[in-house]
Amino acid sequence: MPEFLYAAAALVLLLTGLGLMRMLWGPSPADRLMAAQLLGTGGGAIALLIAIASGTMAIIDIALTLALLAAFAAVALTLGEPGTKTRAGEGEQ
Amino acid sequence: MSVVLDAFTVITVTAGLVFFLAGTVGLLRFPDALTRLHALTKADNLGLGLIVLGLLPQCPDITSALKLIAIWVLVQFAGASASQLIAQFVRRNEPGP
Amino acid sequence: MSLLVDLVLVALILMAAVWTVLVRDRRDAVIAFIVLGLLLSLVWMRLYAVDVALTEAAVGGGATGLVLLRACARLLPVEAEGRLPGPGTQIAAGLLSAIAAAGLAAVVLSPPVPYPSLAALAAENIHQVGLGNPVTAVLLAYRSLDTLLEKVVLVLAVIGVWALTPDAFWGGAPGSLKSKHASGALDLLARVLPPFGIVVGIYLVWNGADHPGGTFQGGTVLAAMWLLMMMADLADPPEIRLKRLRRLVVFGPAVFIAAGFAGIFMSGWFLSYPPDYAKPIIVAVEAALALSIAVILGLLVAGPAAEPPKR
Amino acid sequence: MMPAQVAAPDGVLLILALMLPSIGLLAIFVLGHSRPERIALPVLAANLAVALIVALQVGHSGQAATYRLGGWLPPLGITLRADGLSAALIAMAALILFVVAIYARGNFASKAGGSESRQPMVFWTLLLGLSTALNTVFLAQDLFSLFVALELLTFSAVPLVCLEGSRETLRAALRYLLFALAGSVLYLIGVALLYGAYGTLDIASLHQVTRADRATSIALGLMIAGLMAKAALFPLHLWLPPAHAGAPAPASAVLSALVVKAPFFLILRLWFDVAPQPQPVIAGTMLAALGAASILVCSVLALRQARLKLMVAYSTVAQVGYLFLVFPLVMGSEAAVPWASIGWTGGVLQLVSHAFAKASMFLAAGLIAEAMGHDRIDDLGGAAEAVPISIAAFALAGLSLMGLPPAGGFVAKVMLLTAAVVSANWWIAATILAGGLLAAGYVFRVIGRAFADPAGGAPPPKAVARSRELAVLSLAGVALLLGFLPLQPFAYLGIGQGGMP
Repeated sequence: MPEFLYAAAALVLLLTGLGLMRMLWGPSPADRLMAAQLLGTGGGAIALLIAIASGTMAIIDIALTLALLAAFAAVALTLGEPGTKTRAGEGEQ
Repeated sequence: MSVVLDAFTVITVTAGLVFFLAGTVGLLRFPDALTRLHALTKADNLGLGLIVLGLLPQCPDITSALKLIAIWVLVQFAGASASQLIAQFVRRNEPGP
Repeated sequence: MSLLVDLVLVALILMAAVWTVLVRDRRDAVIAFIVLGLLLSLVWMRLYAVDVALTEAAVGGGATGLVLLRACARLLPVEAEGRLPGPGTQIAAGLLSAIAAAGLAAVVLSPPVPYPSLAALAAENIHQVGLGNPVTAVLLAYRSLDTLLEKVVLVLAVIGVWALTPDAFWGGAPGSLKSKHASGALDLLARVLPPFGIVVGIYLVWNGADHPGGTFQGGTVLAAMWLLMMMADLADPPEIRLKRLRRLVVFGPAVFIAAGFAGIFMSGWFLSYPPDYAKPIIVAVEAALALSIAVILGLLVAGPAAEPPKR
Repeated sequence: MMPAQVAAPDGVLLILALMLPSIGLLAIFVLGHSRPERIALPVLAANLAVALIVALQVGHSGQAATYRLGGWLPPLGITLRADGLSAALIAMAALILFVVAIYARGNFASKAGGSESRQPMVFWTLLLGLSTALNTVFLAQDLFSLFVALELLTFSAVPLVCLEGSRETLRAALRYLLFALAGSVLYLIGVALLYGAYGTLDIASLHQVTRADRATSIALGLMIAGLMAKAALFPLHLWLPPAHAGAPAPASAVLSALVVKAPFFLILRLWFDVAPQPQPVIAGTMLAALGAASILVCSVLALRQARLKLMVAYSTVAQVGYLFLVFPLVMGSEAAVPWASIGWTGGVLQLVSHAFAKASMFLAAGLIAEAMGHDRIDDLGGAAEAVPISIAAFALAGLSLMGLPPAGGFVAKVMLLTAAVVSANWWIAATILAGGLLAAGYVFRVIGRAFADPAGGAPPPKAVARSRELAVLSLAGVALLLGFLPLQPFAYLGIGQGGMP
């Protein structure tokens, strides 16, 4: 069974890694972010698969942390949006 | 019994992999950002969901099983919110169809 | 089979790293950097350095992306001027990286056999501090002075960021983190996620005594929740003059120092713990540190004050 | 491995040297709402007392003071240790910080009953941060603890550069931050490689086991390269002049006098205590060659500066260059151990006397600028009448930089020169002499202008507090007093060297 789970983890990594082509292609930041989002979900799945395959239950906590923060990049994207409150030269007098 | 559970794991995890494949293909092949978002959420919901389901019988204790379920719930919620946010972002930043 | 995981991981990391450096747009570089952090977290996991993987997942996923994207937002006008680093800077940076990489490669490719390590010694002595996680024993017992001084560094970092405040705004609140565009999804997320996040944060701190996890991971998750609430406009960035806020920043380091001096009286040495009470003292110090780390990281992301204090 | 029952009382003082300033800065952060200097000054005074007692105890016992944190023995635990050199340097740092603090009351004193303001709060907390950092650099015996010490140093020093908040100082601070962080990364990589090779980071343990192999050379090479960037050795000095010239005078004084010395001290430790013996001649020669380039290039640049503070900043790069001449001199000497050689003692004395002289010089430059309203060297006419004590202090400190008797810099440079001649390193001897001439050039240029008649139409100079002028003079006085030390290796600096416990 561990061999199968490792193989599954490798496949998920391969697939979500292929999705990173979208990070390279874009064209918009939203597209690039979706690739990151997919990899985040995939990363959680990989962590779970490896946790069970290797019997290291502590790895589940990594997936838990990834899941908890999964939406953060998407939220943070709105920070970088032109039109949000920005102050050029802030911190200078 | 364990053979049945193992078979269940193999089948559901494999099904999960298929949805990850679908998500990736969709992300790469679909024509515009909003449809690509659709593909992404499929992987989030079903890909991870099926893998979690498949792993449940393999959990050594009830705590880790509960954690697995909690992770899936969290990813559902985060994924849904993130898709909303990304969709709104796309709406604002791209000229409508 | 696990070799396949590693190979794919290495290929992806190289790709993400090169892309982070090459891509012209700052925001795209940050997204690539977030991806790189995710991948690194998986690498640490593959090396069974679960504590480090947790830190990378929490910091890379929760804090670094936020800091960098916020910086991008402020830098956009400069980018419009089209001022990019000159060829001299680029060559110098490339040369520096190449030298460091070549040095690393030369060493890694000629390993000593066997690898010497203190891991066995750390595990041997762990019963004296009543912990189960050797990483926590290193951080809070054997090398506790480093950890203590690192917390002083964090306080200095807060002061350094605040030092960028214009004089007239001193004491005021940092610029708002909230998005200009109202979003029901964000609002919902920021109402539902923090209760879970706080539980997970506390769990990571508590669990850290015996299992992977600990103050920094837990503190970072807590900070992420606070920041989420600030971005959804459910919480305002606090005015930097507030005494309550400053007490929270100092609380962890102060408890740590107090525990250090208590050690002199209880068992003879600064930062030593009497064996019977070692674990409760360490967990208490960790809890205090996690709280301070959460506040400090939140403040570091929020940045210098951007408006005068309200009277 | 159990904690020993009794802690040596001298060792506890080492803890206080780290914790007093840390507690002080946390206290200002929480409490110092209106008058941060009221916390900082007593803390720095106590820190000075602690440092002096440690220095006296080390001298009295003739042995290094040691403290094992938490009672853990290395390599698992961390040790603090004050040998003769460390004790002398923490005393030096504490004294300079204290005098600078007295002076800085004139810049950053807050008004009674007023609310907290930015510059005083930031300055006083970071000054205490620097005190923590320097004491840790001089006392820690563990390569990773020293990394943390370097981080303390960076995070305290960089914001001081842009305390004024102008566009140029922000740019200078950012450049400084980039160099410092690049240096930290290289240092940290080296630390990781050494741990990978030897399984310990304790300097005393490493001292016994390091081998002359590829991994060790690369690790030490990366670490020393990183530290060179932090110490502003040519050609990595580009960040220093704008940073040190842009900071407020008291900040410049501690940055130039103390902060750049910390990475040099660490190079010294790596070279003599960690590197396998004997050290490669080519590496020592390379360090000295870069030092010589620092001296020559930056002395010439100092001569050409129009602004006083920039001139003093370029002079710092040149004077730090002298420190790096030590490496081939010690190898070529006949003494069996480096700390018993004239070259080593000359290097340490150069470090200490430059610290006092440069602190005095920057503070004097600050007062001159305050009195005249500018720091353009060509328009300094009348300064000698307006701030005579500051000009005198500047001249006295200048003697030390030139290497003229009776200043401390004289003894230091004569010792280095002697060592260079004895070891037949003629190019080093020539550099020392040329550097002295160039220093004379830039110092006399300022003194000469200061005694000129004031330019017509210049605004009348403003008065500065006498106590601040005296603080400046006292530092120059210490630099001068060091010149009365005998021309021989000092036994004190050798305490605790070699047979490390």
